[in-house]
Amino acid sequence: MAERGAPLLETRGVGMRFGGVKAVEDVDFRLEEGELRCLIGPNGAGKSTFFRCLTKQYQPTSGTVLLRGRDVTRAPTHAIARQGVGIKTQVPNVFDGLTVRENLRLAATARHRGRAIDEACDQAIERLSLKAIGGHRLDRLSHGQRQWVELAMVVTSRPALILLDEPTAGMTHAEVEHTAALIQELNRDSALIVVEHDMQFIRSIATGVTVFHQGRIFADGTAETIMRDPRVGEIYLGKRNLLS
Amino acid sequence: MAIAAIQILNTMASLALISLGLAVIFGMMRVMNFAHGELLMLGAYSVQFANAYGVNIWIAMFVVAPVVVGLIGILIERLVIRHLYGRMMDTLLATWGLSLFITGLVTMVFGNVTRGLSTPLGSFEIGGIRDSSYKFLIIGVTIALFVAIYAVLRHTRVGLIARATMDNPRQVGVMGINPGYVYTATFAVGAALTGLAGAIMAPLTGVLPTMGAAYIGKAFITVICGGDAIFAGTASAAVLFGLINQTTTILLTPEFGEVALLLGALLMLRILPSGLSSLFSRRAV
Amino acid sequence: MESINRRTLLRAASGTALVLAAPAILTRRAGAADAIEIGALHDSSGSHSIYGKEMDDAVKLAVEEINAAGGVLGRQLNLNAFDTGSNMQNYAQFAQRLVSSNKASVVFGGVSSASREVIRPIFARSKTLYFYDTFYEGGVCDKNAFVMAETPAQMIGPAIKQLIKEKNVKKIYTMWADYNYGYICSTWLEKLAAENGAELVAKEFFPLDVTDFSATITKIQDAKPDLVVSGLVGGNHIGFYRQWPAAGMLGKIPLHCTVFGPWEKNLLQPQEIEGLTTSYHYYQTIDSPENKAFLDKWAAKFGADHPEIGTLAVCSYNAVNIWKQAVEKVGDLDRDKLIAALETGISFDGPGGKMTVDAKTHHAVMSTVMAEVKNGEFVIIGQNTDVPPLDTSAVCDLIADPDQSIQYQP
Amino acid sequence: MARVPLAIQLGAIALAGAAVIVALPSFIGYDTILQITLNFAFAILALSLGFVWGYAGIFSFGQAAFFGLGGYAYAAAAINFGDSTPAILIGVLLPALFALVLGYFVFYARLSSIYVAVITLVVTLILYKFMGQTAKPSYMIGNAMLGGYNGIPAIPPLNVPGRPDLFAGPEEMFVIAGLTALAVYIGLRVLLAARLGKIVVGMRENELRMELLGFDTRFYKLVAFVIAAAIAGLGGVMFANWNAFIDPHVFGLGFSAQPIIWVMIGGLGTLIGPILGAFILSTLSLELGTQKTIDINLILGLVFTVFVLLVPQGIIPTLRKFWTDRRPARDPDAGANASREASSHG
Repeated sequence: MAERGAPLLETRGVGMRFGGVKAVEDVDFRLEEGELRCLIGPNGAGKSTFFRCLTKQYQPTSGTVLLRGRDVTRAPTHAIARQGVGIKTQVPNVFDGLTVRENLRLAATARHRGRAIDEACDQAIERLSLKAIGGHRLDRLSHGQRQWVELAMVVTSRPALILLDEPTAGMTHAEVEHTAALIQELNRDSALIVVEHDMQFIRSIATGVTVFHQGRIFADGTAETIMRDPRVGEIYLGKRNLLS
Repeated sequence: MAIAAIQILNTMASLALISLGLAVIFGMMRVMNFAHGELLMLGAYSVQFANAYGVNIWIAMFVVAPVVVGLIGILIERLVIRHLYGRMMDTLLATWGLSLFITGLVTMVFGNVTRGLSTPLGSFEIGGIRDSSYKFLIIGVTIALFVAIYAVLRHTRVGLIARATMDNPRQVGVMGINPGYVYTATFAVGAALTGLAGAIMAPLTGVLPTMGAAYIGKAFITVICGGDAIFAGTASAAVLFGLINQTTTILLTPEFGEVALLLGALLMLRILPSGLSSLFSRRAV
Repeated sequence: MESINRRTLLRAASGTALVLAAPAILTRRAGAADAIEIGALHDSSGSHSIYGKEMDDAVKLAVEEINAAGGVLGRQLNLNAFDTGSNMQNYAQFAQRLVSSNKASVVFGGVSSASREVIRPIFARSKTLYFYDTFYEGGVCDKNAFVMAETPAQMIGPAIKQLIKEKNVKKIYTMWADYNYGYICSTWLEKLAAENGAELVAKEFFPLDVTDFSATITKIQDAKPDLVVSGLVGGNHIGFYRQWPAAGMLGKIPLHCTVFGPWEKNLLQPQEIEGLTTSYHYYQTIDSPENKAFLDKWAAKFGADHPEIGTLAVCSYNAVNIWKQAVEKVGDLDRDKLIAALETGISFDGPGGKMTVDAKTHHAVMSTVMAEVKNGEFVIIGQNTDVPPLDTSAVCDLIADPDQSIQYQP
Repeated sequence: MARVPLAIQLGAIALAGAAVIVALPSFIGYDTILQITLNFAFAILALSLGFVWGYAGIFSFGQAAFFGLGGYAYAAAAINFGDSTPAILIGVLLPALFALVLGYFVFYARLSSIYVAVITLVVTLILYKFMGQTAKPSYMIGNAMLGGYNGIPAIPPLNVPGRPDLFAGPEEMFVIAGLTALAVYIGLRVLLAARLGKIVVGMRENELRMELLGFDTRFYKLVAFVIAAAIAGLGGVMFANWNAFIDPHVFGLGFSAQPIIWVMIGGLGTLIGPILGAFILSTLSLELGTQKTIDINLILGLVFTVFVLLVPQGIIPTLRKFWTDRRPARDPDAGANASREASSHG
C-alpha cells in the first residue's frame, strides 16, 4: 500500500560506490507528482550514476529508494518500470529492425492487451507527432527522430514518472526545440526527471533544477536562481566552457 | 601424505598447463579457440614423431612441438581467425569446424590408432611408495612458464604492447604497431604454448587423433572461471579445480573426480559470476 | 612403430580424388544373381577400429577362401560388409539395410557390446541368423544369435587358476573399465578367486576417459597385493600401462590383463610391458601347423607386413566356417534348420585350436591359452582345451527354453 | 504487395506437409524411410536450438543434452510402463523441468551470454560423465538399467495409447516423427507471431530496452529456455524410438556440436534453416560414412569453417537475400520488409 501524501519519488541517503570510488554519496531527493525536475552537474558529478540507481541499472550500495512511499531499493529494473516509471536511456535503446509503429506496439505490449495496444500506440504517435514516419524502419531515421520514438515508447505505458537521460544529446538546434516542446507536452500527464547538460534547454523547460557535484546534491532551486548562483557557475559553467 | 601432495600439485599444474595457451588467446584476443584440444593433439603428435625419427625427446618436446604447433597457429590465424575478429561467437564456431577438420585430417594421415612414447625420468620413492618423477617436470615447467609470462608482461616492451592490446586493441594502432602482427604473434604464442603442453602430456597418455576432446572442456572451464585477470585467474582456477579433482580422486575414485571438478565450476560461477580473479584483482593480467 | 611414408601421403591424396567418384562407387551393385547374400558389420574406422579392422579382414578372408573353393552349396557368397565407424547410429541403419535391401541370410558383426545390443533385436525380429565374434561379458541368451568368442569364464578362469597356483596369490587388486564388461568380469573374478583360495582387496572402476592413474598406483602400493588384475579398456586407459612402469612398479607386483591383445601391445614399448600376462583363445605366436597355414594365407592377402592379429580375427574367421558347415549339413538357407544344425555341436579346428558350438547357450566351447609378454612378444605359457562358457551356461538353456532373446546379468 | 494472413499460410503448410509425410513412405525405399525418420528427430532438435538461439538469442550448448535426457527418460519410462504414452510425456517434461532448474540458476543470476554458453556446456559434460558411469547394476530405474557407456538397448517402440501390443513399425514411425516435426515447426511459427514471440525477439534485439519497458527478461529467457528444452526432449523421444537404443554419446561434445552446425548452416534466425541444416548434414554424414577414403570429420569441419567464413548467415537467409535483391524494388520498403521477415518470422 502506498503511503498517503508520500512524494512520488524519494531517496534517502542513496550512495553508490565502485570499488573504492564513491560515485554517489548520501543523496536525499524528493519529487512530487506532476513535477518536472532537471539534474545538472559537470561530468563525473554523479548525476548519471544517480539516474541509474533510480532505474536499477545500478544497485545502490546504500540508502533507500521510495516510489510513492513504497520501498523499491531492491526491485529490479523491470519492476521499477512496472510501477509506472518510464525510462529513456542516454543512447537510444530502440529496435532498429522494426518500424516505428512496431516499436510502439512492442512497448505497449508491456502494459496493454488486445485493442488497448493499438489505442496506446495511436495516442503516443499523436502526442509525439510521429504520424508521418509511422511505417519507417528505425535504422532509416535521423538521430533526433529515434530519440522521439523512444520517448513515444516510454509514453505507451502511460507512466506517472518519466526518467530521461540527456534527451537532447547530439541533436540539432531545431530538434532540441522540438524536444523541449515534447517534454512539456509529456509533463501534462507525468512527472519528469531530466538529466541534462544544455542550460539553454533547461531554461526553456524546467521549473526545478537539482545540481550535483562530487557525488552529492550541491544546490536546489528554480532554473533562474540556480543559473544566477555564482557557486554553481564556478563548478559547473566553468567546466562546461572548457568542454565546449 | 607427501605423495598425495605431489599428486595434487601435479593435477593443478597439468590443468594450468593445458589451459595456458587458451588463456593467452582468449585473454588477449577474445577469441574462443575451440580447436585448442586439437592444438594439444598436434603437439603430442609432433613430439611422438620427432622422437620416433630419432630426435632427442627433450628437444622434440621443448623445441619441435612448440615450433610446429606455433607455425600451424600462424596458418590458422591468417586463414580463419583474421576474418572474424570482434565476432566472438563466430570465432567459436569457426574454430569448432577447424577442430573437426584437424581431427579428420590427422585420422586420415596417421590413422585412428593410439601411439605413444614411454614416460621418461624414471621414478622416486617416498615412504615405500613409488611414483613417476615426471610429475616434477610438469610442476616445474608450469611454474616456470607462468613466471616467465608474468615477467615478460610486466617488464618488457613486448609485454607492454600485449597488455595494451588486451586493454584496448584499437589503440595499439596509434602506438605505431600493426595490430595484425600483434594478433598473429599472440595466436602463434598461444598455439606454441598449447603445443608444448600437448607434448608434455603425450608420454603420460596415448597419442591419438581424438585425444583433444578429453582436454578441451577442462581447459575452457579453467580459463573462463578464472575471470578477467586472465593469467592469475587461470592459475588460481587451476589450483582450485586441481585440488577438488585430485582430492576427490584420492578419497573416492576417478569417476567422481571430474564430476566434482565440473560441479565445483558450476557452483563457483554461481557465487562469483565474474570469475575467480574478481576476488583479488581488478587488473587485466 | 608405423612410419609415415610416401605411400600414406599418396593414399590421403588419392582419397580426395576418390570422394569425387564416390556416387559411382556407392550405387554399384555387385554379385551374381544366384549368390548367397551375407552381411558384415564392423568398426573399420573410428575408436573401435583397432578391434574391428581385423574382424572385418578375417570375414573377408574366410569368404574369399570359401568362394575360391567353389562356394557353399555350389553358390558363391556375396559379402555386404559395412564400416559402422564406431557409431551406434550406423549400426541400426546398416543392420536395417542388410535385412531389407541386401536380404542377407546371415550377418557377422558387432564389435562393442553396445553395438551388439543395438543390432541383435533387429536380426531377431527379421529372423536373420546372427553371429557375434568378440570376447565379451557373457550372458547373451538368444535363439537367433551365436557367440563364437570368449566369455569371462574362458578368458579369466583357467588363467587366474594358473596364476594363483604358480605365484601363490592370496590378495588380488583389481581395476576395471567402468562399464558393463568391467562389472560383470569383476563379479566373475571374485567368485573364481574365492574358489581358488584368494581374495579381492579392491575393485576399482575407471570411466573410459580417465587418463591419469597415479592415485591408483599409490593405492595399489599401499594395499601390497600379490597380483594386480587389470580390466582397463581403450585408448585412454593405455595411460595406465605407461604410468605403471614410469612409477617403477614393473616386475614389483605381477600384472595380469584381461583385455590385452596385439591391439594394445602395439601401442606400448616392449620394456613397458615386460612380464605382463594375458589370456585368450588365440595369439599369433601359437606354434601349430594350422596357425602357420592361416598366417601364410593372411600374409598373402594383407601383405607380409600386416599388423599382428589376435583372437578377434580368428573368432570371426572360425564363425564364418562354422556357419558354412551348418549350411552344408542342412542343404539350404532356412534359418530354423540352420539353428538346429548348429545345435548338433558343429565344431571347427581353427588356427587357435578347436571351437565347438554349445547347443544350450549358443556359445562356443574352445581351447584357450595364456601368454606372457617377453621382449614384446606373447610367449605362450599355458594351454587349456575345451573350456566351457560356464558363466553363461549357468543361466542360459536355449534347448529347454528356446523362446529367449535376452542378456542375463549376474 | 498483398500478404497472405499467417493463419492461412500456416494452414496450407500444415495440410501440404502432412499430405506429403503420410504419402511418402509408399514411394521411397526402406533405407530412405529410416534415414528420413532420423532426420525428422534431428530436425526437432535443430528447431529447438533455432528457436532458443536464433530468436531468443540464448546460445545454448545444452540442446543435445536435453535431447538426450528426453531419450533416456522415454527409455526408462517405456521399459517400466510397457506403454509409450506416459513415457512420451515424461520424455518431454523431464528435460523441461531440468531446464527450469538450470535456467533459474543461470538467468536469475544474470550471467552474461558467454557464461550461459559455458555453463550449458559444463552441464552437458557432467551428464556425459554421469551417464557414462552408470554401468553398476545399482543404477536401475525400476526395471530399466542405465547401462553406462553401453547405454539402454531394446527400448520399446511407440504404441497406440493403452495398447502396447499395437506398436509403430518403421513406416508408422516415419509418419509420426514427420508429423511431430511439422507440428513443432507450426507451433513455433504461431508462438513467434504471438505476444511471447514478440517479447522474446525484442529481448534478443535489445534486452535493456525490454527491461526498461517493464518486461522481466529473466523470466522470458527462462520461458524460452524451458520451451526449447521440451522441444529438444521430444526430439530425443523420437530418436530413442528410431533405433530403440540410446547411449551417453548424445551428451558428448561431438553430438552437442551437431545442432549448432545445423542451425548455423541452415540459417540463424529462421526455422526452415535449422530443419534444412539437419537434413543436409545428417544425410551427408551417413553417405560419407559408407566411404572410407576421406574422414567424415574432415569434410564436416571444412564445410562448417567455410560456412562461418563465407556464408555466416546460413543458407536460408542468403537465399532470401538473393531472391529479394533480384526482384525489382517498386516499393522502397519491400526489400526491408522481406529481410526483416527473414529475421523474425522464419
